[in-house]
Amino acid sequence: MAKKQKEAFFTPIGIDTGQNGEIEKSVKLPEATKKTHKQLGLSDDDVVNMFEQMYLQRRFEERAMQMYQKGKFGGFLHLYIGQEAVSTGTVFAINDDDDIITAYRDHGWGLVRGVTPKEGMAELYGKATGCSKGKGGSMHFAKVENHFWGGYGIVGGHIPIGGGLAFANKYQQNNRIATCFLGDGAVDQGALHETLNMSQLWSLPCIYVVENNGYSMGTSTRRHTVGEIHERSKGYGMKSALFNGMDVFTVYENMKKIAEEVRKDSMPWFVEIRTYRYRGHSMSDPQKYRTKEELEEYQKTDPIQRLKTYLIDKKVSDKKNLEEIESRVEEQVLEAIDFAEESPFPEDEALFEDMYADEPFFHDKK
Amino acid sequence: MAKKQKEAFFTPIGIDTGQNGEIEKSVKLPEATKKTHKQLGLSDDDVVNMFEQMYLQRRFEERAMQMYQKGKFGGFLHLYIGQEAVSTGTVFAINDDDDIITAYRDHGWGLVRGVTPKEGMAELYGKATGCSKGKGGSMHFAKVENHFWGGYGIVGGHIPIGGGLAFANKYQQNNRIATCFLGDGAVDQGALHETLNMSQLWSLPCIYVVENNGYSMGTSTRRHTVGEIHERSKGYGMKSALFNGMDVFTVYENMKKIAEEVRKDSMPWFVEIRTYRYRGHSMSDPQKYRTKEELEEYQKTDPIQRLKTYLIDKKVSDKKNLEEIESRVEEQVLEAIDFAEESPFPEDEALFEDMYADEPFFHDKK
Amino acid sequence: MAVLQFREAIREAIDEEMDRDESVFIMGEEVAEYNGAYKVTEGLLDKYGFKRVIDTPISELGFAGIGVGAAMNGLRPIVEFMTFNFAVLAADQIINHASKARYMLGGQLDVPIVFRGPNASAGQLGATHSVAYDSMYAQFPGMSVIYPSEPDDAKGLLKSAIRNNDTVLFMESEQMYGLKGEVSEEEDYIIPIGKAKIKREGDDVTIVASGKMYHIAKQAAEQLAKDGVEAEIIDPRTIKPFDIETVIKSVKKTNRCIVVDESHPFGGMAAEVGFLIQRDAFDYLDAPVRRVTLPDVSAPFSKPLFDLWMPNAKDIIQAVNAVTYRS
Amino acid sequence: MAVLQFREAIREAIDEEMDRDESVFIMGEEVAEYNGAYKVTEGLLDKYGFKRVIDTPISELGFAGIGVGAAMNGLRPIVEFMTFNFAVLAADQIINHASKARYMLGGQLDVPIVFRGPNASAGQLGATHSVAYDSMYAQFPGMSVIYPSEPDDAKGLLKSAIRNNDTVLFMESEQMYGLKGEVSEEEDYIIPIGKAKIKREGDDVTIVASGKMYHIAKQAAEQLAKDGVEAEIIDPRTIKPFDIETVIKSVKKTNRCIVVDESHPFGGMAAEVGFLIQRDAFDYLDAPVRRVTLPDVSAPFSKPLFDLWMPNAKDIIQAVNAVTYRS
Ligand SMILES: Cc1ncc(C[n+]2csc(CCOP(=O)(O)OP(=O)(O)O)c2C)c(N)n1
Ligand SMILES: Cc1ncc(C[n+]2csc(CCOP(=O)(O)OP(=O)(O)O)c2C)c(N)n1
Ligand SMILES: [Mg+2]
Ligand SMILES: [Mg+2]
Repeated sequence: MAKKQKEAFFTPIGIDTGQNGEIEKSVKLPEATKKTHKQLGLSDDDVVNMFEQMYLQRRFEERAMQMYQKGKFGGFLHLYIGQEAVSTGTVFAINDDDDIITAYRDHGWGLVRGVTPKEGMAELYGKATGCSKGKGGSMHFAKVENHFWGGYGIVGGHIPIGGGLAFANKYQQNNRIATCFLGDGAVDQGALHETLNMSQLWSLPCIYVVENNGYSMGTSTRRHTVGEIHERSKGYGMKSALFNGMDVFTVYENMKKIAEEVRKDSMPWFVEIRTYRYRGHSMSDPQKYRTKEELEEYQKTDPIQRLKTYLIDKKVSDKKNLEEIESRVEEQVLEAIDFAEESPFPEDEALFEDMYADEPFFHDKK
Repeated sequence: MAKKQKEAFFTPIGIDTGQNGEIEKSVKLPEATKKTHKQLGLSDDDVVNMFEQMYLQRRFEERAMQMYQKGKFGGFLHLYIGQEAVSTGTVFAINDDDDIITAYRDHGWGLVRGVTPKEGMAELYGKATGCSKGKGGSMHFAKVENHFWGGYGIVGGHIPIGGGLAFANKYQQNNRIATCFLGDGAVDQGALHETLNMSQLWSLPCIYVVENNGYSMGTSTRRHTVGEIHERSKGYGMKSALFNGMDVFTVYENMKKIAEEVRKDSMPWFVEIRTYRYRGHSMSDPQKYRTKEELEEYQKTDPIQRLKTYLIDKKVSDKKNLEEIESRVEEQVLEAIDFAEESPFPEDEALFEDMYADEPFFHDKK
Repeated sequence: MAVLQFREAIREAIDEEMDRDESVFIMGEEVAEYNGAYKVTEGLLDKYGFKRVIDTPISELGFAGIGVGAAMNGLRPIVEFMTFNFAVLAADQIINHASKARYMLGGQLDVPIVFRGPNASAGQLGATHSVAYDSMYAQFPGMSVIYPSEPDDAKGLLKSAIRNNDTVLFMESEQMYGLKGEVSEEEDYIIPIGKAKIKREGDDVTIVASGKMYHIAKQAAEQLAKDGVEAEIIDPRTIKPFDIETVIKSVKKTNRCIVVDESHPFGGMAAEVGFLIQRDAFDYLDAPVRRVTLPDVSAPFSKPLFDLWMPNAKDIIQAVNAVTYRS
Repeated sequence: MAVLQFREAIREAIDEEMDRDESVFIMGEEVAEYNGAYKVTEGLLDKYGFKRVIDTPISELGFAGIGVGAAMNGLRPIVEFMTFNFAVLAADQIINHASKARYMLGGQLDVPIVFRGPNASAGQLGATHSVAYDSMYAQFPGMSVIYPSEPDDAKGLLKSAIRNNDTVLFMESEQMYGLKGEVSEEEDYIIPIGKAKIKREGDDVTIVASGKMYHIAKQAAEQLAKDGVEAEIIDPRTIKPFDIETVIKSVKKTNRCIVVDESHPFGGMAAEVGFLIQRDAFDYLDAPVRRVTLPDVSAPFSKPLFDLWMPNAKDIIQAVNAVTYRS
């Protein structure tokens, strides 16, 4: 006999109504490090450089967005704006020949790992001069010669590939480690589970980092995944960490420590970095799932503004110098746009190029 | 510069050589319950019935093995021998209309949930009178009218399906729960991770039970999955349990408690039951990965022998009575073999039957 | 006749069936609170609540499997994939479970499930977001594959799909969601699965085209008509079961056939239909069957390359010219 | 010529390539300590150790992906699936990653990986263990698909596959592992991918058959010869790239063709080859191309049903009788 229960529903416990505009904050930012750059072993030049790198990522994307809105290019455009401390802190923390792989929200990663603004912008435009020759577009920035293995568009698909990069490093005993960045949404893919198990089983030198930016498209983190993400590694006995991703020093400090440990003992880590995505998921997102107030709250923690204030407060640099950097970056980005505009599209023959490293073959090609 | 490390290898830490016949026990049996059947609320008849059910599973498979070796039928044959306390304890613990789904090692489950020995044996023989009309064979025993949803051959494939059974129960508010049994090897499939997350997120009334029988084919548990299996649920905040599966009372006690809780609060559980597979993975397995001594050690904990001793010691039954049951079961199994032998194979038309519930269609059928 | 967008026609079908039958529910990524990535499910959460309109995590394999289990156990799930490109992760549940469970259990259970979502390319989304999967699934027994081209077909066929007691894959197109068309206002409008529709009559050549390809075939036919060539366009609507009789009948009249297919060439629907025609209407063919498909190369992002990659009306006209020996 | 079992020929190819190139390694379920579920990798762990012969958990998607990443980063993985039926779980890595990554990154990296294992049915293993996947993967650009029928082909082609710098699927058969055949003892014996082989000459009809189907085609041809019908048997050996030229040349001589294919009929290799022949050799055909395939139904367990399900020599003879108008 069916005992009548409360009406069944399938949504996380305690979340049985729509949000109706209420804030349901999914990302609680842990405290940032208190250390100064000196204490972290960073030189003045380093931190000014960090600022420039972050500012470049920001302006590149803000301009890209404008160009997209003007209809200059098509496809998806997923902006990294707000998350720049993660890419920047990481790249400064690891070695230049350590491997990086990420998902489709990849512009920041590309720029900080050597995709030039020109190559990047041209890629968005689908031009032959793009970093991926216009074949990939926004989701597939890459600079393999610099060990940036690219952005990938199947959520979670690149996670085992990241493990494979680490596998090859261990196999070749080349002293490189791999880092694999994924979104909070990607945490729910089975590929993660399989990869964590094998990574721990085989001690693969890989850091799996979840950039928890609060949302998987329109779904806030706690509506799509249970518990605390960083605790997911518990069941595998894997080392884990959780830290603030709105402060580049915090990212730097933690990633450096972890990377060193991984390089030493070849044991993988599972890391949750809390950050926030300022823009919609992609350009078509009306963002009804969050309020302006929520967004503004996080924007107060802006990583670029924060570093700028620090640089000025600590007299590492001054307003004028930073403004010069900003103009230089702005210039660079505008030049990149000109470059992209003026670059040629790929020739028709390019359609059949780059498919194969060996003798190409195309079934029933006219 | 490549720093030379110890030669890389990809096998669990500390296991860098083959086993060469050494015992590497992968299943440490937790202690069995100390309670008597009365304390567990089981009547004398119940426990005698439990004995009969377990003995039936054992003899059915021993005879099936003989018939297989005689070449009476083909396909895979995965024997459940040694694990009978798990199926039996569970079926006695849950309601008759609670749902059960399992993998291909499914004969025991079928028999204890109402697949008659005749229907079972005929299925192995591929006869029209089999529980699945000979379409499924050993891996696809099922008795859907009794809420046994069958055995499935893709490792891990049935895990989300188990979650779906629970989903439908919750949706229909029918007061039924679902139980989903999987092997230790199946733990490594991504489907488990995805299903656990959604089950916890949506509070699906499902018990996911790993029958950790020490091996996934020729790979001992700790060589294929890291940490303790029951701890895998930690990262999901899911309730979990670990207990002995060589003692039917222990299984009964725990499954009963868990089932009651699930029925009440609709929250899923993740359970590891430690047991042991006496026979090879399937009939073609030379079993070089374990020693005779290891096998014998576990056989000393045999669940059927244990219950028999209990019944006699506690004077619930006596030797004579139990021997009568044994002969009756033996008879039943032999009759089942006769039945299978004499049953007709499916008619040729049956090839095209049972594909569709609606109007059948077959592309380009002559 | 009401004029509806493709997405509205689909929504109406879902809504009507949910209204009609308590056991129908829909699950998928962003289908509930976000109102659907492509707004197909807009308003359904408000109407039916969290019990029957369910947001899933990004766990294609897992939620497809939960759908299969729910279907076995008395429900009628509609499982939305954000696109069928992502359903590759769930292929095991579709190919090894949904479409096979009934048979291997000797008919003891049914799997009345609809897997739906956009198929094939949606413009410049790159190699991993642009593949047509209708032909691939049609290869395997046990499920219907529907790929309609117009709102009316979509509504009538989706309602059939939801009522069907077996596994159905229902494929749509991001690029067609906004397409408007007349949709029957008949109460409980049902189109049977497996029936092709002759959407344009003509005596000179038969063109078979479904989904998005139907629209370029239509363009091509209009062009050709100006040149005095009257094409008969057959929209199979369902790829599996495929209504080959209607095609063969038309070919016996026109003696020529072009199959347009958004798959890559090897073993796509075009190959299959071409094969069947030559085998079953060999003596009626005045020219070999030709096909227009994607080339055997992945989808490029760059606009001009992408345009080159996609089949278009010109390609069809060329093929028609070849079979009518006008080129 | 040495006489080797099919499994031995495969093992030799792996062994020689591992010996030759440090970057080649093999991973998969039970490949190391168990010496392979079908003993293909027997002895390799002893010879190459845990670094290069690696047992994986049952995580098809995960270890396929680890293989892809390792291939990008300088290694040459051989990833064994216990059967291609289980590789469906890894389809995302094969279809969306291995075969596409190079293109979408504009050629910045290579993915020199071999996915191998048994394909299609292996006797009475039921619906989920019996499907032929060669045609399915051939549908997608970016990878070679090899399905050899004899030890010699297997050895030469697998060595080519391992050296190939792109994604290769290499399909075997549980039922052929014990099959013996002469294998070239040539040092470093390589057969180029993409070349069909005429394995029997004849003027009356062309029979195209690969993998296990080649052997039933051979039986059929022997039967037919007694009746005075000389069949030419072409074993494509690689399904993709498909050597259609060799087939067309033969058909121009025999004017008739049967394609035998262990896939289900819709869009299988048989459909594709039939389509191409009618298009490119229309005027040479004295009869339509026919095919012999599985029926469009899942694999049953029961022996008599299974036998009915599998294509056999009689089916081929019937098809030949039809195209030679002898029936
Ligand atoms: C397998 C797969 N499923 C669904 C999608 C569609 N999709 C693209 S991004 C996205 C959300 C991912 O969120 P998250 O991982 O948190 O990354 P973020 O966008 O926040 O950077 C979804 C559902 C996809 N690309 N791949
Ligand atoms: C997806 C998939 N991969 C591989 C196999 C082959 N296989 C069948 S059973 C098995 C071992 C499973 O071990 P476990 O889950 O521990 O169950 P047990 O056999 O011990 O009951 C393997 C590898 C399969 N059937 N399905
Ligand atoms: Mg996110
Ligand atoms: Mg086991």
